[in-house]
Amino acid sequence: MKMKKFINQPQRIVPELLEGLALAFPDKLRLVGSNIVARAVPKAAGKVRVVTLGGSGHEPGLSGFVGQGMLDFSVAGEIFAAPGAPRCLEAIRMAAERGESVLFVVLNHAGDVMSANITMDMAASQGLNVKMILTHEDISGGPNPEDRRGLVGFLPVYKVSGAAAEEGRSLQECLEIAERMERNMRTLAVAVRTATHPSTGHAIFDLGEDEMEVGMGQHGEAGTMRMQLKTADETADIMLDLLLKDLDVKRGEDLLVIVNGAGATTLMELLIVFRRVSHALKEKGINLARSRVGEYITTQEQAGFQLMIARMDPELLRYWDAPADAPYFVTP
Amino acid sequence: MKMKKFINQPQRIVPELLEGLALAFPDKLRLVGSNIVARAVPKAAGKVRVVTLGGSGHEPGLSGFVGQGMLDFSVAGEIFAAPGAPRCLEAIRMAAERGESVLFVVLNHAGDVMSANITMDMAASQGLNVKMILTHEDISGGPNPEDRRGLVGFLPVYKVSGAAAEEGRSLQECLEIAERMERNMRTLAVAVRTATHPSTGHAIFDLGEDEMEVGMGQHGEAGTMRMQLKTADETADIMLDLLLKDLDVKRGEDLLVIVNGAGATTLMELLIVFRRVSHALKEKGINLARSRVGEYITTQEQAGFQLMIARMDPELLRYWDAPADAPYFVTP
Amino acid sequence: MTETIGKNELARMFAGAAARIRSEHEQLSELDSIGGDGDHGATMLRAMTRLEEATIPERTGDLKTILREAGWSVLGVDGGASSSMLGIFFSGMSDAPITSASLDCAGLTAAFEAGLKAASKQTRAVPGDKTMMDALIPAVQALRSAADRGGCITEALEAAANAARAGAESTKNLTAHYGRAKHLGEKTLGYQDPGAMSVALIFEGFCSGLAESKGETDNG
Amino acid sequence: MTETIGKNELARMFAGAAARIRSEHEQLSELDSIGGDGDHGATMLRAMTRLEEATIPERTGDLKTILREAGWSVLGVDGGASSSMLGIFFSGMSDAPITSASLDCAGLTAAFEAGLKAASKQTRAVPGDKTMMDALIPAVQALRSAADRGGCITEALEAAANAARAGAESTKNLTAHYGRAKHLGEKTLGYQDPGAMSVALIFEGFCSGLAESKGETDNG
Ligand SMILES: Nc1ncnc2c1ncn2[C@@H]1O[C@H](COP(=O)(O)OP(=O)(O)O)[C@@H](O)[C@H]1O
Ligand SMILES: Nc1ncnc2c1ncn2[C@@H]1O[C@H](COP(=O)(O)OP(=O)(O)O)[C@@H](O)[C@H]1O
Ligand SMILES: [Mg+2]
Ligand SMILES: [Mg+2]
Ligand SMILES: [Mg+2]
Ligand SMILES: [Mg+2]
Repeated sequence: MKMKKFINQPQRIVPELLEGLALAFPDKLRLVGSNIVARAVPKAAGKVRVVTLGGSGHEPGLSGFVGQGMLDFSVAGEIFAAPGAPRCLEAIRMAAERGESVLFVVLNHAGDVMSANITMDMAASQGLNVKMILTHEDISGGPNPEDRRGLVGFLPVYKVSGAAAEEGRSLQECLEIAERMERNMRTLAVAVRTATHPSTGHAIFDLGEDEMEVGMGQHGEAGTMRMQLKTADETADIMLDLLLKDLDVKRGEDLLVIVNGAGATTLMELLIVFRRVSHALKEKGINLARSRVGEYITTQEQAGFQLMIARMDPELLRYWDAPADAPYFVTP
Repeated sequence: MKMKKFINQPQRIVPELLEGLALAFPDKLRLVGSNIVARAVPKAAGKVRVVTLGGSGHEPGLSGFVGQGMLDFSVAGEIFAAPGAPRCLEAIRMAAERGESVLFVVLNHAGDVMSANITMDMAASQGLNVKMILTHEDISGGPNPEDRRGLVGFLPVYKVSGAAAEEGRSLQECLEIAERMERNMRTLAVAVRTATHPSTGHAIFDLGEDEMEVGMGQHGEAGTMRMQLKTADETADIMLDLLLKDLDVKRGEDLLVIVNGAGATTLMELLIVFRRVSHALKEKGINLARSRVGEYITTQEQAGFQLMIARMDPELLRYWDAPADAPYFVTP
Repeated sequence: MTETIGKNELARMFAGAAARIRSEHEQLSELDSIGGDGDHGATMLRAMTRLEEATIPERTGDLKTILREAGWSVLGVDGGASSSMLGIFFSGMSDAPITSASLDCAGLTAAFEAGLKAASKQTRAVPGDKTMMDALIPAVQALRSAADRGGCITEALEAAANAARAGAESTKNLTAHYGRAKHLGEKTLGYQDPGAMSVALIFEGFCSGLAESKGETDNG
Repeated sequence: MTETIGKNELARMFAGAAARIRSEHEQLSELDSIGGDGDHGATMLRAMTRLEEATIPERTGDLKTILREAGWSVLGVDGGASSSMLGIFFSGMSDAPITSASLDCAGLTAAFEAGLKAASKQTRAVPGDKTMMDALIPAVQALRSAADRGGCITEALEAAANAARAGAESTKNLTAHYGRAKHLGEKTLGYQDPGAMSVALIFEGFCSGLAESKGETDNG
């Protein structure tokens, strides 16, 4: 299927979309350096900065979450490609301008991790106070955490660590809060239709006309369970059961649930899926404490969604509820 | 292309998606009566209620904008079909429960208008104090306002009239503010790929592999200008010039600009389009006062977008900036 | 030949209309997808079910009440323009002076005229605008002249059905001025307006439904 | 036969590597789309341009500086795993003791070993894990043994290229344990790892590039 996208030159996609973002939200963020997105109004000097890196083509992720109570800096890579270490270091240097310490949130993807590790080496050699947290909550990766990708779980991690930093907590405390959030979250993705790579125009994977694939990655990385297309309720049940089992959720525990659309799947469908998730949790005596349904990280016009659950404690809930004012995530 | 959607039975789509919406945002809205969405916490007694009606399948529009500072009630129809007058009257009766007066916002589509007119007759015969405003800002309809459809322009109308009502303005004042907003806005849509009707599974229109259609309606209603697919910048220029001309925008005037994604078009693309709109306005000496880029009213997985411009005055800006807390539109 | 329309006959008329729509609903949706959103067939199916429900034997109330409730029930179909127009049409029929338990040809004609009056209030569309009015108006006019000629109900409804069919056919050569299709200009030329076709099917169904009922009353 | 690598020779090596990648980049992306995201060819193209830029005659600075900057510049490619690995590899070469303006076979070998050491720090992948390490490690080892046998640079690089090619070929029979492809299990069986193939192409390019440079120095 021929790609039909509103772009100009493929190689200009990233700078142009970031410029559009900055022009659309001048009160929230601005472009600094080379494809680095920063808060329009930096938080008070001395407070911990939250910095992230990641490939583009996933909008609003990741730079759409730069703003009060969330990210301070986002380093945007090329389409689906991690930014190199030199630019990550550039961002961290700006974040630590007045000696602030920095929490570096990294989604577990080979390229991102490698850039992040090299960045951490350089930062250390330059005496910068940076701690890194790796998000890896995609249970389709199997038992070994290293094999689990970072999916939409970045959102609660940005949110709670951003809120803690805003509150003036120390780097160590922010890290611990982020790690507790990360340890207690799980995500599983499903795809039903492929997307086209905006630079190459090619489909990023193939799927039969009546198939769906559970465990699909965010860049067309193949999944683990290919099956006949199921109803919304059946799909929700399959995915939720795998997630609850993996996180070992007990009756009465508080969960945050996020249904994240991949791009072409309608909010109509996401809400129908969420409805089933909510019913199933009630049946199991698990408390649906908080929820979000929408598009937070997309894969172009791919059809499918990610289902994320996270076990919440009072402090995590407090930081989740704290005010935030990013272009694509606002809490009054 | 076979439809691949996460639904259960086609005839259950609307009740299920509305239930999902209410379950996902219990603090903001609830279901009342038959497929009617109401604010979880009604605004203070005596204040004007803002009520709307419209078909479903356009999520988050329209019920996703029920909440503080915006809609009080939304009457959801079947997929792409206006709700009948009896249910509209039911909602208005609830809105006017304690004798409140009601502003009834109607998007200009044959079915919606007919239901609304019948509803207004009934409401009048029952002595309810209701005033109706019709939004028709789609310039592809030609010079006659009656022929112009109501597209994403409903959003600023909900916003400013909702804020005015929240502030305690009278029905007449809320109506005047809504009408001023409506008179000063224009929208044009473009589509590049069709969507499938979630109930029938059929494509709702056809378009050549390298064509785009300007003036496309929200339900597959054919447009007015079919042309070769253009770049983001070319498309933005064509559409913006038509809009500026129709609204007769002068140098130095303040505009609100909304780029609304149809469904499958990525935020990446919408931001690239917005970038060009912003540059073009600067070149023309027109002031980009406010902007929004995202999905507010969709047509399933259709690819394309709506570009809306509105001339703003200080009062309209004040109400646009006022706090709002709906599931899919939050202003802190 | 039928002389009066009571509750049973009305039920047969509605059942006949429903049967015709059910056999043609896919074509109606196809026509609607040329200039509209392709849902007209589905909407009409739901509307017809409502009409039938309104006339099940269990329903109490006189003809007037039944017609008003049938119309209201069709308005509740959520089908957009067409169900609103038809709902208003049927509920409007109850505005006519209906005193007896059944209607003779003049009474039925008066009722249809009252329905048309109510429907006309909801639209500016006139014959030539390529809407259901292109079928509805001539149908009611034909009914009137047949009634004035002293024809029986069967004849009058046959005349109405023929006029509705002719009116629907005539929309082929028109471009739409109302409804979703109005934005299309020439593009709907050569295609019937789906709403007008529905009206024709409904009046044809009235006739066939009544014929059955007649058949049965003969046997009974 | 080449005895020393100075700035000109390094430029020719990089140009040769770039030429090989340019002729194969589509195949590299195809391989990457089997288990990855299909961008490896594009990433390698950008990386090779950076290598060439780092060695244009205008560039001042000694070999050590040129290698470090070349590596940094490749790190800046934003290409994900592969550009990071290669960038660290080239910048790591500058960790070797490079005193003179040119490197003999032993010096070049030491530099490549330093690069491998730096790259190894960034990954846990070992031969058999189906990554570029399956080509890079044997390549450097072959270079070392050729150097110890007292072979000339041309011979040593030929040996390295053959070892890299064999290592890349061997990944066909492996399943990926690192990178995007690791989630695939058996699905990549029968296909070369794109990163490993890139490494083989780069070493082949070193040889062909050097051959050209030798040709030209002969003529000059
Ligand atoms: N303004 C109008 N006046 C009269 N009839 C109308 C009007 N708008 C639409 N119609 C009729 O409704 C038909 C379409 O019905 P339907 O598709 O069920 O509703 P919608 O257009 O809301 O989807 C058209 O074919 C036309 O006959
Ligand atoms: N952890 C790793 N260690 C070593 N090499 C790796 C690792 N992850 C990926 N690679 C190499 O990178 C190649 C993919 O490169 P490329 O597609 O450019 O980057 P990305 O996978 O980020 O898109 C793989 O074929 C593999 O050889
Ligand atoms: Mg990549
Ligand atoms: Mg409709
Ligand atoms: Mg229709
Ligand atoms: Mg890749």
